[in-house]
Amino acid sequence: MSAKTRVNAKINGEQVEFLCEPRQSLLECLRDILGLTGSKEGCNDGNCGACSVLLNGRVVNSCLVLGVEVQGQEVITVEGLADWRGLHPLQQAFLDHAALQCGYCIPGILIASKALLDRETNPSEERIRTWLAGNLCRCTGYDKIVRAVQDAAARLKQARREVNS
Amino acid sequence: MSQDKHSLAGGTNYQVVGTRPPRHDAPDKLTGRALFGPDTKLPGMLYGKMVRSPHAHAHIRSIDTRRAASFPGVYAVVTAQDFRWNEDPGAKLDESAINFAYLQENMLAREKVLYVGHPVAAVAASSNHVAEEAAELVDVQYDVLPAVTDVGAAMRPDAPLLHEHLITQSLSKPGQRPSNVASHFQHVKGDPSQGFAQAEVIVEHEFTTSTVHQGYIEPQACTAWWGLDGNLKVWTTTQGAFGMRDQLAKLLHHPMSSILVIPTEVGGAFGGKLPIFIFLEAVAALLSRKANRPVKMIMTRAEVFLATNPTSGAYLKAKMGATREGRITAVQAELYFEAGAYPSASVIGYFGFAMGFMFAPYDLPHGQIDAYDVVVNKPRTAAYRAPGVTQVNFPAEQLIDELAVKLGMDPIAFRLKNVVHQGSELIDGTSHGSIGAEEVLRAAQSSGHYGSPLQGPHHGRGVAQGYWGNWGAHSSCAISVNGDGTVSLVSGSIDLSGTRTTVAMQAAEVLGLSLERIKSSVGDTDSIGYTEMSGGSRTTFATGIAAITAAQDVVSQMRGRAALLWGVEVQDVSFDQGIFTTHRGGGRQMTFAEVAERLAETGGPVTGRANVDPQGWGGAFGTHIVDVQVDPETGKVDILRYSVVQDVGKAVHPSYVEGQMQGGAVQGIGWALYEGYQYNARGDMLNPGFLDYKIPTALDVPMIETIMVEVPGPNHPFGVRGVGEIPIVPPPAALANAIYRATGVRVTDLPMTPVRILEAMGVI
Amino acid sequence: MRAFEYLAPTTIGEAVAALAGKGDGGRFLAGGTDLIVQLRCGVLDVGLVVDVKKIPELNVIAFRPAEGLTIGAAVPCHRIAEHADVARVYPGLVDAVALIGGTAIQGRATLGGNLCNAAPSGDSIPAMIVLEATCTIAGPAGLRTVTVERFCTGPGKTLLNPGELLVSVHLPPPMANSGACYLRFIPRHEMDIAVVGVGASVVLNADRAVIEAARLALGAVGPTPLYAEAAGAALKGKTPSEESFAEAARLAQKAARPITDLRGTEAQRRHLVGVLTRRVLRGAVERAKGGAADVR
Amino acid sequence: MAVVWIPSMMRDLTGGKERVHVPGATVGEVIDALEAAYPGAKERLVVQGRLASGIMATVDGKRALRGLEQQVSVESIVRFLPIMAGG
Repeated sequence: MSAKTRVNAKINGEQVEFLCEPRQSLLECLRDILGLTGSKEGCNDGNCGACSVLLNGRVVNSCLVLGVEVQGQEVITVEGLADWRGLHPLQQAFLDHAALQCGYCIPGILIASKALLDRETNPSEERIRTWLAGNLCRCTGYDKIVRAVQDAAARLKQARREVNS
Repeated sequence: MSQDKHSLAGGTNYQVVGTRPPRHDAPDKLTGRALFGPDTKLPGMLYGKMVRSPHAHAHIRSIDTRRAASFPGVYAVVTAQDFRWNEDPGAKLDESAINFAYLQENMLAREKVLYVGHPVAAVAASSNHVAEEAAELVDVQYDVLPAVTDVGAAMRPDAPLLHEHLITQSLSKPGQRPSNVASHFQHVKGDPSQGFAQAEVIVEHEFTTSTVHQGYIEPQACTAWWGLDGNLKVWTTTQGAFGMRDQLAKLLHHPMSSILVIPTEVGGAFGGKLPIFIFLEAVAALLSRKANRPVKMIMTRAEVFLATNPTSGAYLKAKMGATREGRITAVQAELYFEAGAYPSASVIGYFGFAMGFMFAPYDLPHGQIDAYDVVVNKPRTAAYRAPGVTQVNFPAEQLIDELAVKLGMDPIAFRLKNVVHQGSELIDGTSHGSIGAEEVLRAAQSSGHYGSPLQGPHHGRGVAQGYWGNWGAHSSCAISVNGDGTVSLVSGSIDLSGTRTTVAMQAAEVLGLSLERIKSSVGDTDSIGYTEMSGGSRTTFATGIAAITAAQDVVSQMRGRAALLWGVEVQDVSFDQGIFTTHRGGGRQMTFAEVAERLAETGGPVTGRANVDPQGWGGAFGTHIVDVQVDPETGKVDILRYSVVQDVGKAVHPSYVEGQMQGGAVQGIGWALYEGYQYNARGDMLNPGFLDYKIPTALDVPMIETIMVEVPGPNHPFGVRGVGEIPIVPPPAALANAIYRATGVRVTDLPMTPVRILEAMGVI
Repeated sequence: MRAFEYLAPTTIGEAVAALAGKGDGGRFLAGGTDLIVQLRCGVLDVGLVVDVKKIPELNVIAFRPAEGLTIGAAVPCHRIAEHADVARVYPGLVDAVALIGGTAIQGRATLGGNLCNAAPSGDSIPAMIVLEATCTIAGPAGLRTVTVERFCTGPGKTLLNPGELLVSVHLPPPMANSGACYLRFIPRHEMDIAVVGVGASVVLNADRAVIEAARLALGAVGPTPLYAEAAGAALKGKTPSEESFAEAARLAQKAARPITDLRGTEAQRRHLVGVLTRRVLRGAVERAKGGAADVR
Repeated sequence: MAVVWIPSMMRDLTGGKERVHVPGATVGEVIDALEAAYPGAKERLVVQGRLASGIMATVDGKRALRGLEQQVSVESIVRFLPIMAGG
């Protein structure tokens, strides 16, 4: 075991501090040190997307980020989407559209979808499929996932309209 | 009891069945709270890691674990020596014939390693990284042997033998000479030579399919904790907690009652996590016992590919003849399945499925099928969604398409002319029960998709259909009534895709309760009766029957309580849609909740129970239609439109039935176009990762249209049929037929990659 | 994955000093999408990882019409692809950069990393070769500059000496009436490594009727990305047409040195070089004429 | 007497006959009767006192879960098929 490094980061809105080895990925730190097991390991080489998190608002594979690299950065995981008021509109849309089966890829897909809808209000089917191509789902055939993201985009738009009016 | 069944007899007038309520487990899975196999965390937990063979075929000369054992942070090292060996070859688990010696050898090799990735030892250490480093310190000396990785090579007379004493098992006169052919079975119906003599058109080809993996995103993972009291607890991601417990009991020579298997959420399985073959749990248990600590083992993705249980690649020969009028007169097929390192077909039963269902959609007077299970230096093969059938549907439905072309007939019309009905006799001598084959074909024929014109050059439309027999088997369910009128339902069925909900919906229908008032859980092996693994498309059918039966038990007991409260005879109390009614005393009513509130004063708690073994389930037909565009310069296939038409019996939760149809179709598309194990001459798998083992991404597929045809399944109160497996069967043939119509060439090898299409077209 | 030390210096000098004398024992880390995988699967085993993402010069992305484009070696792909000037002036680069991995990889992977990883299939490299990109390299002895086409020396090998750091890549300003395009062939529609990749740039004359200069570069058909000089040169003075493209494609096929591996066969690759060369030339000429290239 | 469908690979023993009528109250007894009429039949179907691994019997279309002890009536149809399990 090599020496551990102290890391300070903002995770799901909270300032946290943890100790990790440089070789531990952000995914390992989230899961094994911080107990945030919502982010999943599917391949550990950036090809499945199950570990997707937002790093400073940008979707990344947390298996390809070292824990020590997030010193001073901001991370959002699936655990940070819902709050006490209830599910995030994306989560609600996935629930309503039956867009999950086993659910293992879903945290990564929700995070990636959030990153998309944070920057684009009305993505086309092709755009959603391209954006999510790095998030493998073996159960659903993607149909209901794409529909749920489209519906969530509409819900978010509606919510923004209500806030603005 | 007749009153209790009222809500079932209505046929289509259901309150809950057929609706689309939210799933019980969805919020946890959407918020990251659901705990999957790799998510278990226990105090003092260690991490286990396998030491795996770098050779495809070798004798183990020696294993020296001393350096690994003394590495800082290492708590235990085990090898095959730590197993008590089972020599019993004939034990049966569930309905499979398990050879425990093979099972153990596959978990920790004893004398030989038979594939790259075959485990030879395991270590438990304080962290995953330390375990990985220590595993590299286990010194294994091998004498390397030549390897065979396909059936052709394995069946040559001079092929190296994986098992020096393996005699082909068959019903013919036993052979004497060992070979790599583990078994051979044959079905003959009628007189095939006469059938071919009657044929006016005969088509015949050879086909191959690649080894493919179920490709679940969650790797195999488990945590074992062997207490000093002898009680072993195992948290694991499995399709069958009871099967796992029973296997562990046998493998570890430990009483079943001292083993508790706690099933975690399962991140995809598709036949790859059946408890028939297990890979980690017994080893984690041995490590835990030795270290006196809980031990977690998680496979890497490479380990999942190299050393779990992909499904069989196959070499297939098939022939079909028909008259000019379009009647099929005879079929003949030879099926050579890769077993992997150990005999496999007899365990998973894919011989039976492949031979039985290959031509099951067609009424055939004559036919012969021979199937062979051939061991090769690859991981042991197992089930993948409709095991054995996708491979054989690929040739069968291409021959059908080719005959339709040669006869100048519409491909659906040709199929309708030969379609099976109830009572049609299959090639294995069994007969179809109530089936919706013709209904599905007619729905496909009249679909908007089939009626639409094709758009442009290099476009083609393909059709294929398939059959899967489904399953019944044992299930247990208990329903406890709570004081506020809610109920808690526990079943033993692992929930792979929403069955907690589809099972509870059936209980809700009987109890007249809305689904929100039912809490539905998956029990561990101490909390509910034996329940067969979730597989064979059985769960919503068989565990649904268990839930219905348990709910009927609840209603029956609650009627007694209502009778007591009213002071009437129990036969004077009826129950309908959640309301107890008696016509005595001027007519009175109580809701389910009102009776539930008064259980304490009428005799105490009420729990309904059921242990069932339903028989006579109905099989499932599906017809797929696909439009493709093939780039004539690159051979790349774009799927433009895809439709799945399927007999679903009764769709309990239509959204999740659609999900099964869509997900199965896309897995079939992956099998058809992208997926396959690749090997070099040494027997190394070249693509053990999602970069080069290519499963479809969101961008590779269009929306998958679904048409649910509801021909009620037999022997289920709501007419439920299994729906999960059949959707994977037709896609490879449907795509091959579409590619043929787009390019004029038939591709007979899976996957139908761009390079193979260009080669078939003669471009390269 | 063996244990290693991690440093995150903020100056080029510190970074270079950190790896000085370490030989193969240390590596620079930018996006990490190749390096972390290589460390994890044991292809690489180093005692020190030096994160260069905190060094300002490596995070620059600057376009000046007269000078061209400078991209720091640690700039992630998404910043390049989303940069308005880059998208407008260097669409041929964006074609390639946007193909490196899916969305999450785009968030981390860098142009510098793609180059230093020196995969024969690295998508950005043929695109940079045809755009005449140069590299600025820092070492113990100071800075030096080399062309991208010379940078890769073999699969995974570059002309970087141990301890040298790629600081940035520079692209000259495009000539008038020029256009570039990059295309690759993959079996799926995303997420794959190129079976073949081809980049092209063309310069047309003032009335956009004759090709004045052209460059072609090929990926995944040799031990490094290849600059197919003769194929480009053959277009000089020719009218952009299917005939001239076919001739260039033939020469590009001749320049290719493909092998058969798990991702493609030799014959398939040679064939695809021809197909893709014709397609990228169409795209590049379309862009040179000021049109939007539909290159799929 | 029960009707037994003879698997095609065993028809060398029955002179090509597909179906034979044999007495027996259980699958095991039926196999014993087959053995009496067609010596060599039993060793192909039964190994170490159990139906051979990979083989199942069906009686009247239903899997004989009790194996050799499964009851057979005088009107039963008995078949021997490759097992089917799971999926």
